[in-house]
Amino acid sequence: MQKEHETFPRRLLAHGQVRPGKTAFREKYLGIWQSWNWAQVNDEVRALACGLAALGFQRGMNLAIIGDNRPRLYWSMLAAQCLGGVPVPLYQDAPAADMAYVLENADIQFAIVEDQEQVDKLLELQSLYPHVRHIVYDDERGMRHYRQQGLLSFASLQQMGRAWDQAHPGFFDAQLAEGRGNDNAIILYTSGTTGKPKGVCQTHAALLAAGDGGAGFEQLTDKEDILSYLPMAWVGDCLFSFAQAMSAGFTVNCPESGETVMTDMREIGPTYYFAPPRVFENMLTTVMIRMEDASAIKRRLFHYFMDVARRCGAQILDNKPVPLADRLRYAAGKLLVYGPLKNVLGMSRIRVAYTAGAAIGPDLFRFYRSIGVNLKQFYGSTETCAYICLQPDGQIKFDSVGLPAPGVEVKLADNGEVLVKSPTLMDCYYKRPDATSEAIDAQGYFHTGDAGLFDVDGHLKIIDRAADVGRMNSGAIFAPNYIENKLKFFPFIKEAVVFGHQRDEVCAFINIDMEAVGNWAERRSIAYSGYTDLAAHPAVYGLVRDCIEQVNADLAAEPAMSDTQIHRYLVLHKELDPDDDELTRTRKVRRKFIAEKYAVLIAALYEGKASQYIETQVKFEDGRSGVVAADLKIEASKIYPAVQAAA
Amino acid sequence: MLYREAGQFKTSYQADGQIFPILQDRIALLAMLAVAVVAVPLLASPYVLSAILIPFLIFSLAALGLNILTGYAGQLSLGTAAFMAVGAFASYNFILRIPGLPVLLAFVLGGLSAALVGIAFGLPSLRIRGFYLAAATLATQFFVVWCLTKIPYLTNYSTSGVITAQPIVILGYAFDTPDRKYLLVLAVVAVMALLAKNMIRSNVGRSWMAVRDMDVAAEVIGFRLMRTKLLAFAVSSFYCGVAGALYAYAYLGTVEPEAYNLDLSFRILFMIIIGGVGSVLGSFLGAAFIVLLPVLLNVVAHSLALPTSVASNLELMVFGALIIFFLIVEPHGLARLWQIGKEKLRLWPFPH
Amino acid sequence: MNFFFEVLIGGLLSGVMYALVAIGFVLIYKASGVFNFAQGAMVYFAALTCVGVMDKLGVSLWIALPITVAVMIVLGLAIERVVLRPLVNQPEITLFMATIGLAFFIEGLAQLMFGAQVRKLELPIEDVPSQYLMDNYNILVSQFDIMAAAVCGLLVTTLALLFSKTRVGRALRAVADDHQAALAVGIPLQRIWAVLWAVAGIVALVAGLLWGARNGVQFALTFVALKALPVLILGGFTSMPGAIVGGLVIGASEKLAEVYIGPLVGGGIEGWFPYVLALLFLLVRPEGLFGEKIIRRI
Amino acid sequence: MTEDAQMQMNEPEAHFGAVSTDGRRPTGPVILDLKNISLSFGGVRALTDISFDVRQHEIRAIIGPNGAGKSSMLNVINGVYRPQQGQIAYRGEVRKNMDCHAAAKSGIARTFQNIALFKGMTVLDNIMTGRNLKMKSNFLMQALYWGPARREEIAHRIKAEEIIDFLEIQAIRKTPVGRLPYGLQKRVELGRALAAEPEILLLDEPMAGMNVEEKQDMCRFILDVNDQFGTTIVLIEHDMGVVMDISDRVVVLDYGKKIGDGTPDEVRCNQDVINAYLGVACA
Repeated sequence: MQKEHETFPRRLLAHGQVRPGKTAFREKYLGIWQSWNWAQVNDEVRALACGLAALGFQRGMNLAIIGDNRPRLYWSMLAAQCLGGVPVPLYQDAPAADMAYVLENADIQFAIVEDQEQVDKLLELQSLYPHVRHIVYDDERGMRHYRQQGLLSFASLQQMGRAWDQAHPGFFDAQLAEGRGNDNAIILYTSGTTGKPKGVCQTHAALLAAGDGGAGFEQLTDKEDILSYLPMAWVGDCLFSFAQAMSAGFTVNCPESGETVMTDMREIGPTYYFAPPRVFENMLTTVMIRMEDASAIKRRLFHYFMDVARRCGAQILDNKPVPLADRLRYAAGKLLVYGPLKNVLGMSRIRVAYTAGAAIGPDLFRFYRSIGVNLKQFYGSTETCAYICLQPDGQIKFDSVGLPAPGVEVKLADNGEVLVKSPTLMDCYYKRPDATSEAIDAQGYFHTGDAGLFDVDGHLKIIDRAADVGRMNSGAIFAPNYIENKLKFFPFIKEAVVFGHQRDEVCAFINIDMEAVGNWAERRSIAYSGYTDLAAHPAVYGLVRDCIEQVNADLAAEPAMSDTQIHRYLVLHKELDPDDDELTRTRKVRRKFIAEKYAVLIAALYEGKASQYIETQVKFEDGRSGVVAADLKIEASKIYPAVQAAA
Repeated sequence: MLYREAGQFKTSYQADGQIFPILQDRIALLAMLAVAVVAVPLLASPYVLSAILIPFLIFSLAALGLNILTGYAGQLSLGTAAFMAVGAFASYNFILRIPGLPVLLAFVLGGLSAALVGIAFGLPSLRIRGFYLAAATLATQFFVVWCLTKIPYLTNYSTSGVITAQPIVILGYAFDTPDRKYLLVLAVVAVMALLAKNMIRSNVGRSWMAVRDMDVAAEVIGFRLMRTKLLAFAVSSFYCGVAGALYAYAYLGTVEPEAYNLDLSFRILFMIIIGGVGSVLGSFLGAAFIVLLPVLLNVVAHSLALPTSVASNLELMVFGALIIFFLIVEPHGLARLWQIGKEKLRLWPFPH
Repeated sequence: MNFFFEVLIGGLLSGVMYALVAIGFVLIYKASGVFNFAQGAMVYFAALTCVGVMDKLGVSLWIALPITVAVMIVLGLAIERVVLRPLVNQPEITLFMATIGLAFFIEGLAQLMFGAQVRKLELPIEDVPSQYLMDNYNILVSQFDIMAAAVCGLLVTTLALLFSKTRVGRALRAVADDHQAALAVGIPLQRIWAVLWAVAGIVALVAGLLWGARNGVQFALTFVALKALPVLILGGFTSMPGAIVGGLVIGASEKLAEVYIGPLVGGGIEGWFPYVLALLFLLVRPEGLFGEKIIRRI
Repeated sequence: MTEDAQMQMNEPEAHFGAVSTDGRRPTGPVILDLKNISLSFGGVRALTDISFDVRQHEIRAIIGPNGAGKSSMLNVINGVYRPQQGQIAYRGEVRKNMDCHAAAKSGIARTFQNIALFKGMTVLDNIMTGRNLKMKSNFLMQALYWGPARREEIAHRIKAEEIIDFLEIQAIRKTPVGRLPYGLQKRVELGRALAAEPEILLLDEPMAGMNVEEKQDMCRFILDVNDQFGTTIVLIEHDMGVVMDISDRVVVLDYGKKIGDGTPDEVRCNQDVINAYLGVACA
């Protein structure tokens, strides 16, 4: 088939012909893994597309998709594409108000949503944005009394579609044949740390290039199993659970509910896995906490073999030479510790695991690799279909994101910004030519906004957001994310915000990790009544001080960074929260917003005060709001002399 | 530790509801069965077969029967041996009086007879519970043995009251050597254990456990107490009856009613306490334990050159002490220990 | 007719002995909710110890007796400490099964110490018909049985006084009524139990001596406990008067049945007749003669 | 919703009508009618001459101080106790000699004040027991676990799974109920009662001992059950806020006598009820 005619619907058709009986989707529902093979998926999508057509969905329209990862929602994406429409997945946990902008911006008239909760949100917005004409819901629970026109269950939509298909033979195939590679395949809204979200339009050709590129790079086959649990609106899920799955024809598994992801992961035992560093970190934290309760013998066994793994695990994974004695020890460890551990985590069958989206701590990264999980990093952005750099097998470094992916050209701008030219590059920002031309220059290079550098092996190393990189008054480069990430690599620290641009010193806000520190406190029988109380505890301050001083020591060892050691810090009285707009939905720090909101604290830090009183409005989960107040202690930490680079 | 469960997902309720949902367990069971069917008859000596393995299997079956009643349906019984006796003597009489009756069918009829007796003596369970019921089952014990001694017809007018079990011939094939008898018993026990497990994972089993755990609630949600309890008595007695028949035919050969005395009832009760109340596996573990313990104690007594009277008294004491020990330390018996061990292996290296 | 009365009186008197064993059960059940299946084993243990001490040390009954009392007290205390205390708050059935284990242990222990052979126990009173009754009423009744009844009566009176007049006794009754409440007002439950087991041991000794003197001290004494079961069913597990009345009823009916029905069915029915009687009774009145009616709440 | 939005809602461009906030089914005819019920235990009067009715699809609350006879009332309705006097008409027919099995069969299910789950069984098995009346295959077929018996088991498993899904307890389906926290046990018990697909559901203090969040969840489930399946609900509850929020009509008992009956508002302002139970006059 000609390349320019390649679309996702055509891929679907091809899978239906090449591997009709092979399982395409699984969903744990009613206690078992309900399965659909490619032939069935073809049938379901066809009915769905025809149903949408019957409702009046036409080429060029956008279809909002809101909900947890469900096979039916993935099919909805395909169904929209079959008709030449564009699916627009939204973050399902966003409140109605946050959805409003996207619905408006993408001219949404049709939406397919998971359940009553999402329907309610859309209906709430109905009066403001009346152009949403049809809402299709998958789960019929609680929907009995909704008498509104335009509400339709998924099942009846498909039924309608089957009738329409019969009445209009050839319609579906004709629509499918009209599809072109340079049609838009999807619009993904970037959360963006500043300003309104922008809709990134990816064409079939680009998204398929990313899918095929990744699948080819890892030689993915239709035998892979992947667990889809990340928000469908995120490019990561789009790439792994949609583009690559459609490219290689492997099985997408949807968990039963948010609470059961870990057990479902253990049941499925995916062979191919993708998670942001946060997930890997949580997993490791749970491992460590659970091991604390183990008997002394088991703990010693665990630590002994973890030492062995640290020494030689990664090398064995990379097929590098390792002494026979270590190999034997590792084999024993595999039987006694690594194997069972991977089994309990559901990672036994993993062939390749990827992480991206944020920096991953070296210890964390090494841990997984050393127990034999082939964890790798890649680098990408929504605008490039998350496809810029990949770490090839055997060339893994924890502080780089790998080599430019096949077909991708990467270069650095003068200010260190990473520029990319690639077939996977977006078409445009939806209805934002201004932003598009700002992001893609005349030569066709996309400005990623990240500052990076190449190391001697040609691997790209990302240090910070280009926009966030500032300068100290001394003239030294100040890369806040770089420092914050170093802090966040400690299990006790959940979030950190550092300040230093146009200042003489670097100061920091710290958020402790409630689970890890809470556990730590319990073991020391430190009583506390909640986050605020625990955060203010002197022992916790001591814990944080140790972490900060280690980071300072680290920074001192890097010539370019030694000026940015943390001088003073405080532990915040509340957890930074997306509901309070302090973090983005993807849990990135909204630096400016925080700086304004907590201006008094920053002032106190730089004025050298010993403590500062603050009151903050917070929003609770149930929508009510309240006030958290505390007298925050400010401490200074040790500063290390800069170490001269040895070579 | 040895479990690798990741990737063993279930795509049908049939797969999800199977007796051994974990692949490694299924493999282990098949391996064990293979050893039991192929290797054991080839390698084990006639002594091991007839003095250890055959009684082990038969006691397992009886313990399973008692476990259905006591462990699953929660009705304490001290009359297990009586139901075994009914099974044995009924089978004897059926074979004796109906020429050409297949032996296996006779065992089934023996079991059914025991089931009838079980229903009769289970009737009081509708009105009474706990110790009172235990006392009622004691009455069964005394009454049945008394009947068998006092009614000469049942022992075919044998002057000594002892009967000699007829040879087991199935489809012209004589089960006359220890290894053949062993295989026959193994087959019967395996099939019946499977049936028991099936009942337990179905509505019958749930009805038993419901009555055991909270009889008022069981009644309110629609279980009929009478039917449920009597069915438990019937099924349990059937199992004991078949075990009793095997005890006579495949193990003892010649039997007197006194072989099925209160002591035997207690021994089987001990098996389920030590093995695990409310566990099919426990019935087997308990039987193995109680069969092997005297053998072990004998070896010890022998090596210490203790007189037999001392050894037998020590055995009593050890039995008694073990019962108390298990009730205190692990009321759910060896089966729970096994389960905990398995759970540990599944979660290894985590403690929980 | 005289024969009938002889049988009846003989039955009633052996019923007294059943009652004696049953009292041991009731004592323990009432206070701790434990159905002590080992009571029979304790009877055997007590009798065998007494005879054994006489044999091995060559002392008279009057010296062996206090020694045996001491042994029974120690045994009672040990049982409370080793078996009951760890099983506190367990279901009744579990405790019951534990006492079955206990029975095995005690039997083994007794035989290990003193051997299993049948021994004669000579009490200062002979098992011969009472001359007085023979002469005056022309009824054959053993004077031994009469003495047994007297001892039994004495024991019951003593126990009754003990429970009504002493502090321990009052505490005991409080415990029997409500464990939690007794604990709440500061009654040391464990000490009470220990005392009870010791008392039950002494009751067992009395029963053991009487039964042993009549039938010889042998393993069969343990079956006396099985005889006491129907007595308890009839009389209720918690009632001392019930145990006595139940014992008399069972004793009398058992003997009468053996004499009048037994020959018709080949004899030996005393093994199960009391049970059937008790069960029939149970079907009519599940809580026994004197037991408290249990109202089950949901 | 803002005032602004409310105004716009009436504009013709809106394709959807107003969101119905009270989407409850309308209550139907009287389904259960109790007349002059008196019950005593060996001379102690538990209920004296109580009459009230329950309408189809309604949520009927029974309130009153401790020992008022509320649980006895439920026990009378589902046949655990037989009243000495009075008659009960269920679906228009006067019941005679109804025992609890017959009550279960006629579509009355209940939960208990002190959780009466089967502690040794898993959540799934507990819910499966709720379906026992609908199972037809005999125990021999079940022993063989073959053919119809297995198909039946699987068919009921699906029903049980639907309830698990409905009550959002997927994560604990294979956990023995004895290990669950109190609030979840209450939820499982509701599940077991629901599994019988009852016409009338009797709930004996479904929210006792729960925290605010658990109570909210339980309220939502009760309303959903009432709404989704049209189940008539009779519940005993001490939390007045909950009772007033979710019930259609309320019966008030005190010392075994009925002292009030009516809508929550009526009951709240009934002087007898205030004196005996509420203690606070209505606003």
